[in-house]
This record gives sequence, structure tokens and C-alpha cells, in this order.
Amino acid sequence: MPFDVEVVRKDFPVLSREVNGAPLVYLDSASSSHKPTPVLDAERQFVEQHYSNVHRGVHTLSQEATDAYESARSTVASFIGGAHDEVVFTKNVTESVNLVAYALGNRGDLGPGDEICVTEMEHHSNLVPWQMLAQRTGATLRWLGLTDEGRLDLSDLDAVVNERTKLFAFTQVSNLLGTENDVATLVARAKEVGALTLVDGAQAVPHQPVDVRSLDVDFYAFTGHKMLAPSGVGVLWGRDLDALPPFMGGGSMIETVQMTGSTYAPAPERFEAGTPVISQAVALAAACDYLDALGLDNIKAHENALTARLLDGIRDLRGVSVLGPDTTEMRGSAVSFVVEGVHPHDVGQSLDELGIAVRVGHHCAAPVCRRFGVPATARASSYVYNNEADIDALLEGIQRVQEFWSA
Amino acid sequence: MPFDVEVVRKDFPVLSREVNGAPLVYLDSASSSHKPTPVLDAERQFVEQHYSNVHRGVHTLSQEATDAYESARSTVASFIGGAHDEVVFTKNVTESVNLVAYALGNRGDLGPGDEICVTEMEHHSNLVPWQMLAQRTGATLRWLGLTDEGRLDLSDLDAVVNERTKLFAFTQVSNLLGTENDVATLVARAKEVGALTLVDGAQAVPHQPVDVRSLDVDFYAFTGHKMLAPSGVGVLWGRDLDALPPFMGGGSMIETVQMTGSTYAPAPERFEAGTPVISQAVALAAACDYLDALGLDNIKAHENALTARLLDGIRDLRGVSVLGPDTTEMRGSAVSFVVEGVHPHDVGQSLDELGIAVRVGHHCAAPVCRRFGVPATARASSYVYNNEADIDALLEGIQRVQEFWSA
Amino acid sequence: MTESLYQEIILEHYKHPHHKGLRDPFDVEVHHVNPTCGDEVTLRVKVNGGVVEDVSYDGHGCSISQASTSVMTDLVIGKPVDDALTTHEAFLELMHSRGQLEPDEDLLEDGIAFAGVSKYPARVKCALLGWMAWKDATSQALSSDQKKDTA
Amino acid sequence: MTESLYQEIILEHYKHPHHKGLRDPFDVEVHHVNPTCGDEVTLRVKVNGGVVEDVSYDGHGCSISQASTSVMTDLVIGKPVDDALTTHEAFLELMHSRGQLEPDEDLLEDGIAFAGVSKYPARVKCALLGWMAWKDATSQALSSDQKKDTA
Ligand SMILES: Cc1ncc(COP(=O)(O)O)c(C=O)c1O
Ligand SMILES: Cc1ncc(COP(=O)(O)O)c(C=O)c1O
Repeated sequence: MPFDVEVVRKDFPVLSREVNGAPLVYLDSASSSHKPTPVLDAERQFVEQHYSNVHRGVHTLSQEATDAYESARSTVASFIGGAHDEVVFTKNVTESVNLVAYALGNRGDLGPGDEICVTEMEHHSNLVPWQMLAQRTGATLRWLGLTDEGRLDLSDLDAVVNERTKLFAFTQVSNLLGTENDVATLVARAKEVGALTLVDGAQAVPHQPVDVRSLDVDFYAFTGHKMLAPSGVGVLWGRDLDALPPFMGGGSMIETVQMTGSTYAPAPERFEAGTPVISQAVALAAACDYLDALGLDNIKAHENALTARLLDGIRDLRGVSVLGPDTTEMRGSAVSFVVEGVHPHDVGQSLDELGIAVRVGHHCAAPVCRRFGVPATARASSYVYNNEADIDALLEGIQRVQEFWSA
Repeated sequence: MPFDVEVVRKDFPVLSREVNGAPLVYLDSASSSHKPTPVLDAERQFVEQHYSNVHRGVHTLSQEATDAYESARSTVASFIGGAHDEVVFTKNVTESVNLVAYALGNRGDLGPGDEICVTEMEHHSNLVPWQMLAQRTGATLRWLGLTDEGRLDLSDLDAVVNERTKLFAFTQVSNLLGTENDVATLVARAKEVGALTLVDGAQAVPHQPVDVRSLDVDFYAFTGHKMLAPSGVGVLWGRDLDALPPFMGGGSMIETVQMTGSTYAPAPERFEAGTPVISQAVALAAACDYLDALGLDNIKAHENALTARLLDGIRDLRGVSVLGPDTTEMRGSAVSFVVEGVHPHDVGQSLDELGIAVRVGHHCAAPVCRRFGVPATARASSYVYNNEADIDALLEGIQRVQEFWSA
Repeated sequence: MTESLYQEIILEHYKHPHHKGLRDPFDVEVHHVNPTCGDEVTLRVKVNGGVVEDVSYDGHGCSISQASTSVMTDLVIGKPVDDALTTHEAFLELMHSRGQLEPDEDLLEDGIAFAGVSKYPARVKCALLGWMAWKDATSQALSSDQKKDTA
Repeated sequence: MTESLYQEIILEHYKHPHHKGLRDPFDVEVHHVNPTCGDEVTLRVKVNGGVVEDVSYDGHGCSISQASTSVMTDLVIGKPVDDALTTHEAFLELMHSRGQLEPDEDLLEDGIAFAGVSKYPARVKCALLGWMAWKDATSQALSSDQKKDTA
């Protein structure tokens, strides 16, 4: 089916809301997306007719629920080119990253003299877990810096990722700058030195086709609520999860339990302690189906058009500057900008008075703000349901903000 | 309002389902409960009209979502007699327990010579995390055994909980035996030796009034999906959460982040890394409201009547025996039973053919099965929506199972 | 009570299991457990000249696991190992078919009664317990045989 | 553009802040940060004979934090510490009222312009930044004063 944004919009009830007397212009999907009616209906239908706990029963509902949950796992796995048993359902991408960090720690992979490498553009969720792991183990955290254009500075890649590097964790697309990284180059270097790779795909999977096999990484993590699914469900994909010891202990992740000690189930169950995020996984699979039906290539093209319109529009405004890449080349749809003389909080609040929702703050990537010498930014991010009118409303809104604050 | 189970049943669409040609008799709520229409509607209404990420924005939807999420926290806190900032939303009770286990480990509370105490009736989720913590730190795991009646054997309480005990973790109500423990006695002993206490309330909170202050414990954990809320949301209540270091790192749990190190937000945010379980928390609050409207005392009385009917009925059957307390005295509504000569899996499967859903297996409490010398049990557990007809159907069903398997 | 899962044949084997009881002589003994339900089987295999000479076992568990082990012994005892492995493969395939496969009666004989079990994922492990134990024991017997040969 | 949040008074103080710039003499200097938006204030307090003799500050941040700090200095400078603390309490209460409180104009003067801010929880921290810094600095000044007294 051809991509028709006006048809898509009908699936999102919130878009007919008014905010402060104006129609809602939602440009905050990089923070969290809305959820279409078919996804909500799929979850509800499951909960109302087939719900039960999974994995532990022989009765009909329990089997139906297990089927739905495991087939959701297959759907999500295919969505990123992975296999069923390589997919663990977590609460969010943050848990996915912490899972790997704790499991590597529990395996004893790291100690003094070892290094963990990240980048200066990481979301806190792909930074703080590694800081904490370094602290627990005595390992050293290193990172790649950024160029003025908001790209990774690869000039010292070989020094920063080196023989001591045990793990290289980086984002595929920056949630603040919009920058898309060249995963192949980074993975190639990691492979040269024998480091494991973990890619944070939170801003990639919702917006473009992703194939974990061709990316050739060890771990890939993403989060449901940014891709039309409910809050409360994330994913960790791993090439060889069985090689990791458990993270959390509890029901379902065990093989045998005695008071004196336990053995653990194979992956993915080993990493899903307790009752999993059952109906949320079912909804995430429905979201994958919804995105597949739209076509990830279509979505990417649609977003690129909007991003280009926004970047071009901002370029024409005086006193407004963009942090991060200025074209759609190797770039996602999150556009951070700064309005000269107006604090980002005031920009965001004033836009909200016009019904326009953008995010303001450090976007959980405080080191990027520090790198660019700003306390915060305003960020507009579009998704499947945004149209040109949304972008134009924002551009018009920024000008009204400027007028108001220079009055 | 007076408690009328037939009115309650109307809120649960699944109860009008047929299973294998018979009306569904759902007696598996100890594993997971169904969710009433008002709870599902509350979540849906929130998601369709007020959804956004929380805590990080100034725009209207973001404020509405934050309000809804934080007011859900207040509701859940009041539901157990706690205060707003003492409640952390997790994925399930398993995460709640692991949170405390990892945080105590990260704080360096435990080492060789220290002891952690549990009981032989714990669910794996309140056992395996402590086994793993003991393994990581060199501490020793000890436990209270069980009497033949399925009560805690308190004869060696003073030896098992002693000056070396750093933490005493136990369940309020056993999910396999139904046994309700005397929290006061156990907490008193823990206080004598200065041990922290953690109570697993997964089988208590859904079924009876709970007040964490009068229980006088340090940590109290429970899970949403067993109390009419969706899967994917659990709770950790803590008396002094600010005294714990973080568990998972990531967005929202930080105060300041630099590449070289971070500082952390106060509780509860410190323990909610990443995008939290937003709409699930809202639904959990709606479930608390629903339970409050029914009245926890009414619910307890209703369940006691059903449990008594079941225990009495089984007592009259030849070749069927109950594991755990034989009366409703200090007892929950989960009733495990064994049918002589028929394997529990066959019991469960045969009952399912009559539309009756019971759980079979070790119920994530394998040590209890070992203690009583059975490989598994069948377990029937009732909740707000079960009626006498359900119990009678089960009693009749057990007899048909016996006939079938003795033919 | 309907009998969609519990076919007559299954009940027959459950109540009157074939080849049950541990016997000598044997090459290899294994012990397998289904951790989710506590079913256990101890199983012995004697292989001779490429033929499954004997399989004996003891254990406890649900009707499905017990009957399936009984059926298995009928199907493999006295057969060339290669043929027995083919049967094993076919049974495995059937169990993972979720009710979508028409079983081959010539190959699986009484085993076709388990076709319905494949619709109950929670029970598939029960049905496979004895079969997996046999496969494990036979592989061990073969590889120790090989070692003897090359020694 | 509506001005529900951005009252004229707030914009006035934001554009023309009172008492801004760090001054001598002072007893205590503190530095407070709002980590969620990066707003910062450095603030000095001089207390003399139970009276807030001077408050001076520097910093950067959004209109709400800047204007609120400016209004605060107007309200506390020259007042007995006890009265200033009462005003502080009243402002705190107003900020946590979620728009449900009718502010006391006699006590809060220009501060009543912030009543609307209390409806925006995300901005309450901005409005409190300077006030919290002042409270912190004043407590320190008082306790070091006490130490001097008792020494
Ligand atoms: C007593 C008890 N503790 C812990 C759990 C684990 O709960 P969850 O799976 O929601 O983490 C359960 C239920 O499965 C339980 O009954
Ligand atoms: C790049 C990136 N990584 C990680 C996260 C954290 O996701 P979550 O909050 O769902 O764990 C986000 C979004 O908040 C993100 O944009």
C-alpha cells in the first residue's frame, strides 16, 4: 500500500485532541510515540479473551497465552532479522543494556586494566550502566568524542578502541543530534581487537529497516514505546545469549531449584525472570506488523522529507541554530535546535501554548549538551503520523516565540 | 456496596468464554488474574488521550502523563499504607526482589561470614536472587524449614536468624501451600538481631488488607498482574529507599551525568531507570481503586468462603489430599492437591477438557514439592470473580478425573 | 470427558507399559529429568553390531511421558540403529508439528497416537522425555563403541 | 500567544532582574543547579542582627527561574530573617498548590504572579531554584552565627 500519512493519522486518536485551544502538533516521538488503534486493539483482544500466565500451565488459556507470547517473540525477531531464541523481552532498552552490563560483570569479564568503550553521544541509558560496571569491576571507561558537526570523531578510533577493550557500546542513531553512526566501521574496529559490540537501536528500529545479522553486532537493544507499542516492553537481541550467565533470578529462568543452589534455563528464558511483559509483547508484535505494513523504507522516506523541510525551514530563520547534522544524510528525524536569547524551557513552553509539543532539556544525553556548550535544547522529532502541516506549524511557532520573547 | 460476585463477574469478559465446549471455570488466579473492564478502560483512555513520556517535558501531554503516573504512585502507596516516595514501580515482584538484592550487593552489605535468611516455602523469585547474591558476595544462605502441616517450622528461628543475619526475606502468603505466615513474629526476631526484612506480598496484597507500616518491615514487594492489573508492572515499597545505591543505571535515575561519572536522583526515581511502565502503573492504580471499591475485607471473606467450601469438599473425596493448611485459618485461597494415582499433569489436562483451569507443576516453588515428596501438584486458586459454582465444578471435575483414570 | 489428547493407545501403554524395568546387560545408562514437571526416567541401552539390542527403563511421570517411552521401546528394540534414529527424527518432527502433520503410520506405528499431543506445547516435553534419553544413551554407546574400534 | 504562565510581572523581572550581580560583603555563598534543565544560580547572603541585610546572585536559566530569583530578593532583603522565612514558606506552599491556592498578595507581592506556575509541575523546580539557594545560604549563615555565639 502506498504510504498515506492522512490515512495513518486516523489510527491515532490523540491527534484529534486540542491543546491550549489549538490542534495538537505532536513532535516528541523520539521521546515516546503514540500507539495506533490496531495495536491497542490487538493487546485488548488478547487480554480479554486469551490472557493467562505463560510457560507454566497445561490449561487452554495458559497455552493460548504462551502461543501468543512466543509468536510475538518470533515476529519481533524477524522484524530485525534475528531468530526466535535470540530475543529477550525486557521492560525497556535501559533494562536490556543493564542486563548485558550485569551479566558480563557476573561472568567476570572485566577487571582493572580492561576497558569499556562508549561515545560522547550516548543516551544516559547506554552510558550510566557502563560507568557503574566500570566502578564495580575496576575497569576503565573510554569514549569517542564528537566533531562540531555532531558526528563521531573517528580520528582516535584506533587508540580508544584497543586491545584492552572488552566491550564497545554505541548508539546507532543519536536521540539528541539525530546523527546516524556508521555501524560497520565501528564494528570492524571492535572485531579487530576482539571486543564485543552492543548497539543501542532505540532511535533506529522505529524509523528504518534494521538487520542485526548484516550489522554483525553481538548485542542489539531497543524499546517498544518509541515504535508504536505500549510502555513497559523492550528487547535485547543477542547473537549468543547462552554464553551469558543470568542477570535477575526468579521464576521461569531456572532449570532446577534446590535450597542449596539452582541451575538455569537456556536463553531466552534465562533472562526473563518472573512473569514477563506478556500483553505488552503481544502489542509490540502488533506494532511490528503495523510498521511492516507501512513499510520501513516508506517510513524512512516520509521522515526524511519532513526532516529536510524542517532543516531547510530553520536555516531560513534568523537566530535559530541546529545541533547536529544539517542534512538528512546519515541522519534520523530528531532535530535539536536553540533559539538565540530564549531559554529552551521557554521555547518549549511557548510552543506548547500554541499546541506544539516538542521536548526540552538535555534529552538524557547531558554530555552532548556540555560538548556543545548549551544547558539544554529544544527538540522536534517526527514519526509516521506527522505531516508537512506539523513542520510548518513548528516553523511558524518558532517565529511567534521569537516575537514574544523579543517584545 | 455489598459484595456481589455475579455483578463482579460481568466486568470480566473472559468469563463468558467456553473452553473445550464448557463454560470457563478459571481457578488459576494465584498464577495471574484476569483484568476487569474498568481497569482496561482506564489504561486505554489514558493511552489514547494523555499519553507521553513522563518526567522530561514541559508540553501539555507530558505534564498530563506525569500527573497520571505520579498520582498512580500515590494511589498504590495509599493502598498499602505507604507514602508516595516510598513506592518504586518495577516490572514485576521478581524485579523488586532483585533490585534489593543487587542494591545491597552494590552497597557492600554482604561478605563471607554474613548470612541471608529465607524460608523453604519461597517462590523462586524470592529465593534465587538471594542464592545469586550469596554466590556473588560469599555470604551464606540459610532457611527456615516447614512442618508437615505446611507451616514454617519456628523451632530453630533463633538459630537460623541470628547475629550474622543481614537480611531476612520471606513470603507473607505461600503461593503453593496457601500458608499465611505470622509476619510479626518473624519481623520481631529480625529486629532483635538487626537484620533488614523483605516481605514478598505477591499473594497477600491482591487478597487482603495490607498495611506496610503496621507490618513494620523494611521492604515490601508485590506484583500487578495478580491483582487485576496488566502484566508488566510490579512494586517495591521501602521504608528508607534513599539509603540504597542504584540497581540499574540509565535515564531518569540520574541527577548529573558527565562522561567521567554520574550522581543519582533521590528515590523513587533512582530506581526507575529508563522510561517507566507508564500506562501499566496507571492501570495498577485503577485496579487498586477497583479492589478498594469492592473492599479488601469483603474480598477476603468471599475467598475464605470459597476456600472453605473447597477444603471441605476435598476432605470428602477419597484419594485426594491437600498440601498445606486444611482450614482457612491464616491461609490464602491457593489450594494445592494431589490425586492419588494420577499425575498432576494429567489431572490438570483432564480438568481442562472440562473447561476448568487449574495450574499444575511446582508453581515456582520446587523446594516445597521436594519437602513433601511430590514431583508436582495441581493447584486451584480463587479470586474476586469466582463463585460457588466454580468450586463445585472443580469438585465434580476431580471426581470425573478419578473415574477416567481408574477406568 | 473427551479424549482428544488421551487416545486409547496412550492410555493402554500408560497402564501397561512395555519393556519397563531396568535390565542387564547394557552399554550405557542415562538419567533424564523434565524440570518443569519433575518427570524422570532412567534408561539403559545395549547396542550390538549396529542394532539396538535392548532398551530398558524405569521412572515416573505423567501418562504422556510414560506411554511415549513405552511406545518408543517397541519402535527401536531390534532395529538397526540407523532406522531407529530415523524413527526418532520422525517422532520429533511430529511433536513439533503443532498438529499440522499427518503422521506416517508405517514408521511410527502406535506413535501416531501422539499426533494430538503436538497441539499442546506444554506436553511436548513430556512426550519427548524417553525419546531424548534414548537418543542420548545411544549416542554415548556409539561413540564409546567407536573409541573401542579405534583403540 | 496566551500568557497564562508568562505573566507580565514575570517577563518584567526576567528582562530587568533586581539585585542581580554578586556583591560584597557576604557571609555565605552557595551554588545551586537544576539538573533537569541545567539552570544554575550562585547566591550570596549577608545576615546581620537577625536581618537579611543583602542577597546578591548570578546565574543563568529560563525566564521562570531568573524572574523568581529576582522577585525573591525584593521580598527578603531588609526583612527580619524570621519574616523572610515565613515568606519563603508561603512561596513554597504556593508552588506546590497545583493552582489550588489563592496567593496572599500582602505577603508575596510580585510573587503572586507565579501562582500559575504551580499548575506546571515541570516548571515548579525552576521557580524554586533561587528560593532554595537563599534558604540554604541563610541556614548556613545562621548556624555559623550560632557557632560564633556559643564559641
Ligand atoms: C509468592 C510469590 N512470589 C513471587 C511471585 C513472582 O511474581 P512475578 O512473576 O510477577 O514476578 C509469585 C507469582 O508468580 C508469587 O506467587
Ligand atoms: C538512543 C536512546 N537510547 C536509550 C533510550 C532509553 O529508552 P528507554 O527509556 O525506553 O529505556 C532512549 C530513549 O529514551 C534513546 O533515545
